[in-house]
Amino acid sequence: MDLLGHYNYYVVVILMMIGLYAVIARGNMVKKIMGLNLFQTAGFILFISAGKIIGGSTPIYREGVELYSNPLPHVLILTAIVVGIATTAVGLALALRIRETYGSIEDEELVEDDGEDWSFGDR
Amino acid sequence: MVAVAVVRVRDLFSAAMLFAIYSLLSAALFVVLDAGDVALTEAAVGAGISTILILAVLTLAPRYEAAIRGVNWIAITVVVITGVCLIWAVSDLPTFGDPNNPIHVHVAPYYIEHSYKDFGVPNMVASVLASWRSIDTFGEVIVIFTAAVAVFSLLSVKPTRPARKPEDEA
Amino acid sequence: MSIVDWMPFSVLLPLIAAPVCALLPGRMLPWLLTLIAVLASAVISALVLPQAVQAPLSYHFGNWPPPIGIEYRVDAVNGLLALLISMMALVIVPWMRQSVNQEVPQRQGPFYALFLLAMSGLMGITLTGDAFNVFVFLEISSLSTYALVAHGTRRGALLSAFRYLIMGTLGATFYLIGVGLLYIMTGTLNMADMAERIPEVADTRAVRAAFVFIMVGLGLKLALFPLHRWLPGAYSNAPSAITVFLAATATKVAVYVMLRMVFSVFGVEFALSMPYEEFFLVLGGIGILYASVQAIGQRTAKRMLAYSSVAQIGYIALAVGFVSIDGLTAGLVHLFNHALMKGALFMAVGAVVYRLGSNRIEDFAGLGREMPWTMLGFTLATLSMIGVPLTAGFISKWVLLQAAIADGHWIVVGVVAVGSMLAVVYLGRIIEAAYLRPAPEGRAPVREVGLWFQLPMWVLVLANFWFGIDTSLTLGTATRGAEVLLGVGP
Amino acid sequence: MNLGLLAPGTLVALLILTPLIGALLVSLTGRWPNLRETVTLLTAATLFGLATQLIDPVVNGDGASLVVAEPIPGLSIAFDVEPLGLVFSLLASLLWFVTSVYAIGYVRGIKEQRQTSFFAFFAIAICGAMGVATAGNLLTLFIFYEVLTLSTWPLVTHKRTGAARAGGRTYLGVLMVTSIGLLLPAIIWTWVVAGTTDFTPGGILIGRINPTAAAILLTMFVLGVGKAAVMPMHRWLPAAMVAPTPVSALLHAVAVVKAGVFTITKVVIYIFGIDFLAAVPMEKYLVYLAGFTVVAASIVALKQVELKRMLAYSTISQLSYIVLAALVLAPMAEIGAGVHIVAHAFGKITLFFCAGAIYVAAKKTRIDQLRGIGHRMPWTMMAFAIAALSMIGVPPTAGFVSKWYIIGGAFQADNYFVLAVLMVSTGLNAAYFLPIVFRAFFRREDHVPEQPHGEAPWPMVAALTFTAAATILFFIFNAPVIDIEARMLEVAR
Amino acid sequence: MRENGILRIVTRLLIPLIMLFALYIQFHGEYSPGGGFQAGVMFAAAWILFVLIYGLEAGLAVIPERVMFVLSASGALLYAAIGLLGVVLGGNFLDYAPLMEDSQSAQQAGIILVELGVGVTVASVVMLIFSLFARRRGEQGESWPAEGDD
Repeated sequence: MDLLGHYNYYVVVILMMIGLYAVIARGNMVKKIMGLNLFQTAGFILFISAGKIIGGSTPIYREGVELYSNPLPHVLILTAIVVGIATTAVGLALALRIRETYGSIEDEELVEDDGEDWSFGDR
Repeated sequence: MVAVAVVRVRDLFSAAMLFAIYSLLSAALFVVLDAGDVALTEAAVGAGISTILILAVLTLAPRYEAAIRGVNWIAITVVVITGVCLIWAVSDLPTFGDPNNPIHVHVAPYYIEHSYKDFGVPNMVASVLASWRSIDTFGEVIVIFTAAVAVFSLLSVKPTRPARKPEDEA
Repeated sequence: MSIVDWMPFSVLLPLIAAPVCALLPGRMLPWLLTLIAVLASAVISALVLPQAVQAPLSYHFGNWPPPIGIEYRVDAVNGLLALLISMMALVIVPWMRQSVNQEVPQRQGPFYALFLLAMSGLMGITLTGDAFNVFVFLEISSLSTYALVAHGTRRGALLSAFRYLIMGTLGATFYLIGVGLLYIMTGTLNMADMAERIPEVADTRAVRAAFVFIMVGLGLKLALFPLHRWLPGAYSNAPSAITVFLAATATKVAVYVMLRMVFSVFGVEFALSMPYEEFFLVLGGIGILYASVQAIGQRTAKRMLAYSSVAQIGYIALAVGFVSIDGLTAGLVHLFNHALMKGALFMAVGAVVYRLGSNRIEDFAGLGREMPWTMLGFTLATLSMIGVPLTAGFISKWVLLQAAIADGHWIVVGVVAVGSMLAVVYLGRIIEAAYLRPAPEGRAPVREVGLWFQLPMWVLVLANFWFGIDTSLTLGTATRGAEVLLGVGP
Repeated sequence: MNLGLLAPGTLVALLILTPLIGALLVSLTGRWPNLRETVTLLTAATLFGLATQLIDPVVNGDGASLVVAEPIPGLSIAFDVEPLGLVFSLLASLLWFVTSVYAIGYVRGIKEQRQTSFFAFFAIAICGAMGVATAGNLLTLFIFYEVLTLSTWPLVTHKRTGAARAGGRTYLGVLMVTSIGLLLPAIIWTWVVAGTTDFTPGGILIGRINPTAAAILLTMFVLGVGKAAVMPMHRWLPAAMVAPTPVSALLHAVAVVKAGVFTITKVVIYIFGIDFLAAVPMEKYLVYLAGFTVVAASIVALKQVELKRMLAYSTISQLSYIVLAALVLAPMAEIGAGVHIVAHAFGKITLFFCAGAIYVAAKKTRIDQLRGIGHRMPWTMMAFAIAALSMIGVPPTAGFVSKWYIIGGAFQADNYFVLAVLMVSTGLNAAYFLPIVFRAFFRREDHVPEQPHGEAPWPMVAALTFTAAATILFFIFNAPVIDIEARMLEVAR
Repeated sequence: MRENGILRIVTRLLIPLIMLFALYIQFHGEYSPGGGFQAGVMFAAAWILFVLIYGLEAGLAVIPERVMFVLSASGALLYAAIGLLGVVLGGNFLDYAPLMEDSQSAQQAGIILVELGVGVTVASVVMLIFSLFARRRGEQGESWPAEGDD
């Protein structure tokens, strides 16, 4: 397989790794949420790039155009993005409340607070 | 790459800004990939809404995140494993953009063909979204609504509410 | 309209009721609406199951045949699960009223709306035959669940909810990526269609990776051993009613999706070509032992039961680890039975929390005298957990051991036995405290809780014994389901 | 004496249900002690009556069977009374009546707490024993085996002191661990291998399982039936001695422990089958284990200072007699096992009765306190002496009969190890029983108690006199039991 | 910066335009990129911009939260209603064919209505969430920070 034929898949992988790292390693909740978004977006790119056809065009019917890119991934990703923003909103709301009740949004700092033996390191 | 910066920067505001930029970039990428709708959405959502929300939170939270002590090896390992697994996997995904990939030959052609013919709807995305896979979209609407109810029930209580009871455990 | 036309409404009715419910004022109306919606859903599921056992029912949304459109597809497996979910909801809704009044004093409209959303989300995951649709409904139920957990009266609830959110979203995204890879390889999202197309690409690394990703993602959702970190906090900090519901249904659904994916989509041969069996046997076994030991160490009843739930998931993992009719039957039966017993246990604890405002184990002292009925129910449910004969738990254990012995997995037999003994230990602590220790002096006399608490709990307790004696429904359907999953029989 | 009023199946059902109904009534009538006691006695009497009704149908061979439910496809909750079970149920029901009489005196004598729950759980335990006795397959047997375990836990922990809780933990711990960890897998294994768990004469495993596996399975059974208290699974029995004496007397000298050995005997005869088992190599090791238990427990008993604990260890060793006899695999020995179940029951319950009587009357629990007590409590100590003789196996007592048959069996199988064990243990029994009797009668008490006491309340004395008498009578009139046992054997062949 | 005249003028011009554009992609969704969701976000964005300039009170004066909440629910309900209409008219859930005799126009009608539902819900939800967050800040008595807009 030629590398060129897959370059954007590799982009996806790298983004994914970055996002995942942010989620796991970063203590700051907002940072975690951002990482989560990176991670998801990477996934979206995976879908979309799979839907692309070289020489194809946006899947909107026009006279004379024969080759369209695949609309289905676009639909899925639209939905996925919506889900993503919904999750982000809820997560941020939670972070806000935590900030108010605990006075901090650094996850590690809160470990002892709720009396749970909770090492949040691993997935 | 912007993403790296987003993770590295400890000033959360600049992180948020970078995040917005990142979203715009990916939106651009989507355009390149013929995904107009997705690009529009990503731009509006990623660069717009979520950034604004993040900022809204940051106005209440400390601007700088705490310093990360050392390197989180668990994270590294997990991430590396995932990454390797993916690289290993994608290396035999169908070639990018090849019209004969399975996804282009199985279900999608039906959509492409019938969208205009049966519906008179040129935007195949719209017709797939709203007719063929409309229950997905219904679910999507419900998700959004769920988020609204969730945030509402979370944030409509007074900011500094004392716990109804002192900590039960511990 | 035939039953097929009604089938999707076991999902849609609660789903549509939710927005209305969110707008309703006061306390009575939202609860009433919830009750009605859940009741309808339960009735439909009950009517669907018998037919689904005969032959799979399929409902095409928008009248588009799959794989163009999305279909709901019900057979013995998810029919049973749907019945379980809706029935549990039906039992819990009457129970939750008072404890919710106490723990969520205002804005109950949104609360019940979220409950409905969570419930219908789970139902949707169960019934749908489309891999992506699973993701959507997964998110519906997850989002609402996070919010519900955050309703807990203790501030730890917020933290647990957030961690649950991170974990859950990671899991969902992993699943999404897995499905994405599958879609790229097969070009379809419909499960049945995928199943047909996977064999020709089965030996590509992409499909294997997809398998791994889906496994990990769902493993996060169902709190399989190393990925269980979110569960104890979420269960112990959530409002009692929500704990009952989650413990009874949420993880079960994840297990179901996993089964569906592994057997119906990837297919047995593929699963066996992956280290599927070892994966489950090892993780399940370790999970049982680890979680049970953890449970012994806990200081509060809810956390203890939460860890015991992790252990029980271990049992289910073990069961589905044997790729055999017996094994899968055991898994499905235990899905069902465990919901019954855990529901009852958490209800009893919830009642105690309602009265004492605490669930520390030492606070159970003397309750055997002061809350006789609650504690009696707790004790009986405990018997079922331990697997005493004539209870549902015994049936699960019997089938599981039978499968293990038939396959000659003696280590598994040992693990299961040890697990049950540990269960005796940790559950025994509460029983002993309740019956053999005097109430701490200075504590105001505790009143027994009312019928709203008693009836639902006793329904579950008695169900434990009913399904321990007459197993035609559970064992019968489960066996049929196992056959469906393994693709044998009609 | 058979009135033939009821069909055998109905009888069996009633056999199980009567104690339950009894328990219900007891808990209902708890407020009025006299009424409650009357209920208990009536129930016990009825139960014994029912059991006697079963003698004819069983002995005539047309057994009494009954199928209730089928929780697992092909595996039902079924009852089927066969001779051995008949003997056991007769024994248990009769002694329940006696014990109830005794218990009434006891609980009132020392003003026991929570008498109602005491009698109620007592009845449930008896229900468990009845179920074990009449079970038609392993599943049913296991069910009631567990019922017995769980229903006796509240009785063991009845005092609710720290010691009681600790004892309760050991009790439940050992019994649960063995039953769930070994017995249940063993049963399921049998089910997987044989496709059935019904007790069938001649066994169900022949040709279905290779000798080595069979040996392992048998080991799982023998150790898994913790109630049989074969070492190292014996810890629960001494621990259970924190219970009130009537409980120790009936349950831990008769119902529970006999349920254990009864189970083993049934497994040997009806699951493996004597002939098949004779072919199993490792079965010898279990004989050695049992023999070791006999001797070791006796030695430990020597060291005990608490009377009840001594009795407990004596019980352990006596139980292993039965296991031993069952595993000798000779016809006479099997009869011996059955007879010893009865003989030891009468003897040991008498001993416990005496211990309880002494405790109630003199508040004494240690052996070294018993000097000269025979002068104050002649009846009690006479009974004690008789029972002790029976334990040792001296004619004219029941113990002699059973020992006779076991020895005969040992000769049949010319198993000299067993003979040796019997000899040694007889000596040991004498060594720890006789001194007590001797001290009680031929020494004067070292110090006069502040308030001189006489015998215990009359119901207790009556009870222990009755059982002591029975011990002697059984020496003379043991024919019916022997016949039933023999009947069992010819069926089993 | 509330007093920044230029900004006020610009936005005053901008906001109607954005809303117009939102409506355009809402109802032109099936011909060009866009649809209910994007339109909703646009619309909300316009409102948010309005709030950024004129303050939350003014924004809530235009659309109170209660209304947003009701709207968000009713959007979802509209969607469901279309679906149920299909059932009532003898089809399956979300089956548009029975809506009109001509299948093509039926599909178009269905799609448009459904997209409308999506748009309403999304717009109101985004606004609601934003105002909830913003109000939070108000309740905590902190002032709108200069970095707030982008």
